[in-house]
Amino acid sequence: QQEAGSEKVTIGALIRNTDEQFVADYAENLKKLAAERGVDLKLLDSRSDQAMQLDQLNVLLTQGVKHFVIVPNVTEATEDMAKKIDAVGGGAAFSNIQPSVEALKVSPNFYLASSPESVAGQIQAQILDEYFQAHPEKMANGDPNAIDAIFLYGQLGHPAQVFRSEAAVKGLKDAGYTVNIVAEDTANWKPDEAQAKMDTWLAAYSGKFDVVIANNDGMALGAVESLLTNKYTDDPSDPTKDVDGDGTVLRVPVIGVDATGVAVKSMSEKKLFATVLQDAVGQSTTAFELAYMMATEGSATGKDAWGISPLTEVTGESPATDAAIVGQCYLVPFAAVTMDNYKEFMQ
Amino acid sequence: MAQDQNYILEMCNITKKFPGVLALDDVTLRVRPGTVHSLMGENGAGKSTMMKCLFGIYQEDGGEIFVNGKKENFSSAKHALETGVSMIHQELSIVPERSVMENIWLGREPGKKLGPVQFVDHKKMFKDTETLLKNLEMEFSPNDRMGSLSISHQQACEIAKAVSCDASIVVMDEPTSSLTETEVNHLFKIINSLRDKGVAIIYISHKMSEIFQISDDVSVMRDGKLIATKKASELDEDKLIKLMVGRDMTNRFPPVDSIPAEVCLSAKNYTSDVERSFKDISLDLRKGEILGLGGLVGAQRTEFVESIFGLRKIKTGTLSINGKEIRIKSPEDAINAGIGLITEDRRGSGIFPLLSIIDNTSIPSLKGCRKKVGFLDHKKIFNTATGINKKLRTKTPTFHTPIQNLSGGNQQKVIVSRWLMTLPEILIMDEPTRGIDVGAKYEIYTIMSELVNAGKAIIMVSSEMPELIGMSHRVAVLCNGNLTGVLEKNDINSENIMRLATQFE
Amino acid sequence: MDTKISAVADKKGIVTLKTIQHTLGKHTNLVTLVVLIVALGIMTGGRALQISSLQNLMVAEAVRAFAALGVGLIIINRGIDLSIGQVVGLVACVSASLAQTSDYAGALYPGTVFPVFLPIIVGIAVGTLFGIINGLLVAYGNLPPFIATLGTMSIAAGLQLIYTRASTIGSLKNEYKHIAQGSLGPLPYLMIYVLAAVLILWIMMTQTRQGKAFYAIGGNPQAARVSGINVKLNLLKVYALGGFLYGISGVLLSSRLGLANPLTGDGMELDAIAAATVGGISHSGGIGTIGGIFIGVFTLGIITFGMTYMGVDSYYQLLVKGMIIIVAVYFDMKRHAKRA
Amino acid sequence: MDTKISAVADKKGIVTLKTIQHTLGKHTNLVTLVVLIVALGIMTGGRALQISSLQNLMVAEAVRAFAALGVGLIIINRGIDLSIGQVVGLVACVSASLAQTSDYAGALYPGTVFPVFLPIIVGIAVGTLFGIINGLLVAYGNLPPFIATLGTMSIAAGLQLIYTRASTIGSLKNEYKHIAQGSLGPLPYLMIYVLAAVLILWIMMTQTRQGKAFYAIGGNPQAARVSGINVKLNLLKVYALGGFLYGISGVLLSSRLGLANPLTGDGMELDAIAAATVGGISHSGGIGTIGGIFIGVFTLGIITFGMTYMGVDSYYQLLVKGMIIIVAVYFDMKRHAKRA
Ligand SMILES: Nc1ncnc2c1ncn2[C@@H]1O[C@H](COP(=O)(O)OP(=O)(O)OP(=O)(O)O)[C@@H](O)[C@H]1O
Ligand SMILES: Nc1ncnc2c1ncn2[C@@H]1O[C@H](COP(=O)(O)OP(=O)(O)OP(=O)(O)O)[C@@H](O)[C@H]1O
Ligand SMILES: [Mg+2]
Ligand SMILES: [Mg+2]
Repeated sequence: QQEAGSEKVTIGALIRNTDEQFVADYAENLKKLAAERGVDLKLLDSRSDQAMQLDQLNVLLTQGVKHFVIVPNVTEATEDMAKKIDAVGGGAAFSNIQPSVEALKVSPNFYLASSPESVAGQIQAQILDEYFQAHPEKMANGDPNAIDAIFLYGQLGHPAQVFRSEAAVKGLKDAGYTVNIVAEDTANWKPDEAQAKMDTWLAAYSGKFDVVIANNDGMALGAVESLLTNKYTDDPSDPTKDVDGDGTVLRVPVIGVDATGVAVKSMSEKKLFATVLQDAVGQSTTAFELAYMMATEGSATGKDAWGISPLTEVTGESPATDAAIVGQCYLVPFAAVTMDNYKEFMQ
Repeated sequence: MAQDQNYILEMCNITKKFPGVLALDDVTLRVRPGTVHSLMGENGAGKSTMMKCLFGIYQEDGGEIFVNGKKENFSSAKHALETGVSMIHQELSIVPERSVMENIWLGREPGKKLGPVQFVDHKKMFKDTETLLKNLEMEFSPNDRMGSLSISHQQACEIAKAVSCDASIVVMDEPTSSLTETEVNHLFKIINSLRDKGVAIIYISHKMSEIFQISDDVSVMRDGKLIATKKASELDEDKLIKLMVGRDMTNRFPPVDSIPAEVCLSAKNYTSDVERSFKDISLDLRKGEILGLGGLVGAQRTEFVESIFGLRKIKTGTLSINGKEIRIKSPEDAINAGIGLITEDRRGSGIFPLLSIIDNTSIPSLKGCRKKVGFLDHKKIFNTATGINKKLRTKTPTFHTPIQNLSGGNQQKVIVSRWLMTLPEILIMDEPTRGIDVGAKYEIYTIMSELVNAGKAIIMVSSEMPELIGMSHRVAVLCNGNLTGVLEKNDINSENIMRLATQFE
Repeated sequence: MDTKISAVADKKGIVTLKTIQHTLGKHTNLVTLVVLIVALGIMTGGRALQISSLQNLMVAEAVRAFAALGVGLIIINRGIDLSIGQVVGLVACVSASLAQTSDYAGALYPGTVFPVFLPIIVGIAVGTLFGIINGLLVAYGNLPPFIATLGTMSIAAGLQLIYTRASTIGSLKNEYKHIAQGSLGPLPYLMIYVLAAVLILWIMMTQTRQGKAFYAIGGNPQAARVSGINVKLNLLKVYALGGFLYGISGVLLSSRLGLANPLTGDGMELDAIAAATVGGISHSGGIGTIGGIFIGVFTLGIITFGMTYMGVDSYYQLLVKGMIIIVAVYFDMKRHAKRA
Repeated sequence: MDTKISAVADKKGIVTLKTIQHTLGKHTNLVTLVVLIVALGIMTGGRALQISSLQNLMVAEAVRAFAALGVGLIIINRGIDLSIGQVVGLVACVSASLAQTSDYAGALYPGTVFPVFLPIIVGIAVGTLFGIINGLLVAYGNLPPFIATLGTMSIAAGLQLIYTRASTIGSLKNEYKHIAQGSLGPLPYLMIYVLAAVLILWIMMTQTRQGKAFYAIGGNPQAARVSGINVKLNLLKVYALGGFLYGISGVLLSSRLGLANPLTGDGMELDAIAAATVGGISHSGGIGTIGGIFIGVFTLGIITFGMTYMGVDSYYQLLVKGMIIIVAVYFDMKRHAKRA
């Protein structure tokens, strides 16, 4: 039942888990936009539980909500959600975790407004490729084509963990490196676990790895702290000096994802080497505008959102691989945050 | 060994070891059908252990058990029950949250088939329980929650349960330890009718009078060995005691010749804050006096003394110690005021099962066992605690043994030691000799006598007439929460006590 | 005799008093639930209380209800089970992997056509197997249930990752999804399953020897043992039954979601235990009813539902939920207070 | 007298037997730890067993050790505490927010200069406050500890998110980080803190009335009450002490990491409880030593350390950890078996 007597536009937002930095920023921006446009935003957090997200969708549907912004928990769940929304004649824009091709095929009112997780991994690979091009001497085993990497994963099975990790390895391989994984383990997104793991790895693999790749900034910072306290720095007596001029005071670069304030601050101290900005503001604005257009104009098909136009031809990345729905895909660019540009991202 | 058809039960050469203890040493016990066979012995002699081996709770380390001439090797209580052995346990084994009838029929509820499924027939269960309780003249409903009954009624339920099993051998391990005289007489009626039906009853008790009232045969154990099996008619109390303790014991009560002096504790208008409990009780206790507190079960004696000790709340009433009015709101206050309390529920509120005898003895007294810096003086604790326990002849492998490994009576001795160690001015003892053998009883009485001789005072709640009569300077009697009278030394006798105990309104 | 007459009078008094107390006591949980529902109704101007809301609620809580019933029975037997969430998750993954459409290239067993009943049976079997392991550890290994199930929780989590290689198992067959997503007129299947389970377990607990044995073991294991009840075997049984119910829970979860991944089920143990406790299951054992567990599940359900409906900020949801659990159980405990 | 002589003889024999048993019994945990260390040594050809490894282990486990000590004491008093992880996390966030460099624009209180002791005091105060709330709920509210602390766990998690707005609090002052990162020669400060805590708590538990009171309450609360111990007050004390120790744990965690976020501390309760149990603290109360908890922490620590060192696949790590917990506690339980 549509709420009678209320002319207000209502948008439902189903958000994966606001414990995560990216998602929290995404949600904050949605609230801001809703306040600006006078939209009644019903924002719900599923705490990483897909069953709960489904329940929340059901509740909003019974409340008469038709248009949604969704950060799903899993790609595979998007088709079912799309079908439910389509059944009441509504539509949705998916962010961050890609919807499946089938989900977008449910109706033209379903959109991708995202930078897929895998792009974060790709950018990590690009940054590292540039780094090793410039500093071939930093390769631990002397082979300029083999990267000895340590990986810190997020919670295993979490989509961000899976896609970011796979893409980073693939990106390095595509750039022509052999990737030799010296050590890998989950730290469940947590800085303290990452620190403990790194401590142990330093005992086992000191001098045998040339990069630490983390699925998020939190773990990257935990690893940085471990390297600092274990004096794994260019100059063990002064951990603030970047002796070899590679952009980091640590003996190896550490790289994360998220570009949180703390991470950028760490970069300004030449501790963390680089990170990747998942544009939470960009993604949420795009998704919000798509949902808003659907609610106010009936459809968003073919229109620009946040200045981004829909794709016109297929790309190699799902779901924009199917010509039938390529016009429903809005790709929000990722940004590499490096020593050259980090100041732009300072809070 | 050829089995004699004259015996319904033969336990041959039973041996049972516990870590550090040889609880049963080659014990042989033979029981004839249709008899009451009493098992006597000091605390820790091995009586309960013997019966637990029979009932499948413990596995004997050596020996054989024959029931009706057939060799049996009970692996569990279930097995024993199925073979026709039932048992009333020394420690209450009830499920407080369930109803009386569910407790009684637990594990063998009457069933009715409904298709392939066996359901519990609640109607039949209720009827059967009602009949059973009526036959035993017990006045509570099958639907009452077990935990809401008094300890004595709970024990009565256990008796009903054992009887209802239609067993050919019924073991009763101190079934009367919390029953009053009327209820005991009742139990004896039941036992007699069972005996007439050919059931063999193995009866364990520390109460001499009962033994001679009911037994056909008597076996005596000491230190894990069987000393003798005799016909009850061949024995008298003195002979029996000699067999049990290995020496003559002429007196059962030591002389209590202290002369009560000034009043040290005075309770005025004590009324419980619970509706149907004790009301308006005023009592004085003098230094050097043993004040007996008698009454039927349910008379609220326990509630009254626990209120004095600060365990229960009162609505009105004042308490003075040595003429000074004080308020006791917790046991801590009571202990600080020089009062000690031995509770009646040893397992529930007495022992710390896993802690050592030393800890169990010393816990309320630790304040006085500290060095200058405030740390505990372990040496002093050890010496004091072991000293008192040795005096009471607590039987234990070491004083570091967890108290749960001791026999029931020895646990009680540790609890008595605990309160003696606090050097109380006033000691309240709620059924102090429950489950204690004659020898140890005498020791406890001696200590009571010594205490009053030294000017301390004792309140003794007891359901044992001889004890009340033998030890008290005065006896106060409660009935239904009212103080119905205080008997002076010369008036103390069974008739007077019973008269006051049944003086309702 | 005087004694008897007064005893009878006493008892009568007790019966009435007890009965009232009992009735009121039993209702503490129901009262909480009703209060919450009324409060929600008032706060939303009645809008939240429609048939469709009730359906939503039932569907949302069904999966959790099975877990709560399982752990509720275990708590009645003085146990606890922390492995629930991971076992449910493992079952969901295993059953999902056997229910994938055979033409899906990303399937775990691509090209293989399994009959629809297979994932159900295998899933429930996996759950039961974990229940049996828990039972063996607790009953025969004498491990404290907290620790035994903490161990199996970790093991189930590991197996889940190994089996799925940390990926999501999706694209399940429609027939399989229908099991949990279908409905009989206005009645969702899930609701029917839950009601059936509640009925069967209620009969077991109140009308059979098995139920009496469980209550006795929870109330006083020694007493149960000397009454001829095989305590160890019964503990094994109740953990196995718990595992069986988690198995159903896991199958329904994957069927309802149409997918499963290693995060599925995470943390469900705490919700299930909280629900059982709010429903009046006592952690000291021997106390609680199947109906109570059912009420407990819906009490927590209505809290989540209400907060979702009203759009309460998720950070504050945690706060509110914690407080409501404490308050609900506090009132329920007041009647047990004297036993402390 | 015969009786006496035989009793004495008995006792002598018993003393030796008891002593050996006792010693062996006490050593179950230590034996487990030694076995694991030796196994690790063999498997890594001795490489894993260097001084630096030991330091790593100490440092890595120090934070957890405080939590395990806290919950160990609570378990000795027949309690449990699920709120640990979230309380530690909340403390870490609060203390971190008061220790940020004042020139950091992203700080929670940018531009404000707090003295270094402030985050320590406030952090520990927050921990203690939660301990007191837990204690009040358990002791005076008669809530089952599992549920009371489940509630406060949820509350602490909510507060953490509200306080930090789900973001990471970083850029902590060097003086503050020095508290946990510094070392005295080869001795990391963290190790000194832990050893000091172990010593103090050991003295408390074995040499003072307070310790005896805790053991007595764990052994039989009713009997403790009759013995003049204020059971409720002591329960409040032990939960408050637990909270105090979690407070220290949280402060050290943020100091060591140099940052804190809402994930910090998550799940630490299970690790801490597992460590205490592996160290011989019995869940039925009244049994366990401070030294045992210490050993338990390092037993689990060496498992994590060893598996990380050897690069065991993370999927299998969960499996192995679950199994080792079960096995370690199983052997420890064998000696308690007869009490079941
Ligand atoms: N579970 C046990 N572990 C170790 N020792 C035990 C155990 N049970 C009994 N004992 C020991 O076995 C001996 C016999 O104990 P038992 O309980 O059979 O004595 P009892 O004759 O029944 O005494 P009471 O009259 O006091 O009940 C005692 O020395 C006791 O300490
Ligand atoms: N309704 C009840 N619920 C729980 N326990 C009870 C109840 N009534 C009595 N008791 C317990 O049963 C025991 C016996 O108390 P009761 O008042 O029946 O007898 P008493 O004369 O005071 O004591 P005694 O057993 O020493 O003769 C006490 O420990 C009391 O706490
Ligand atoms: Mg005995
Ligand atoms: Mg957290």
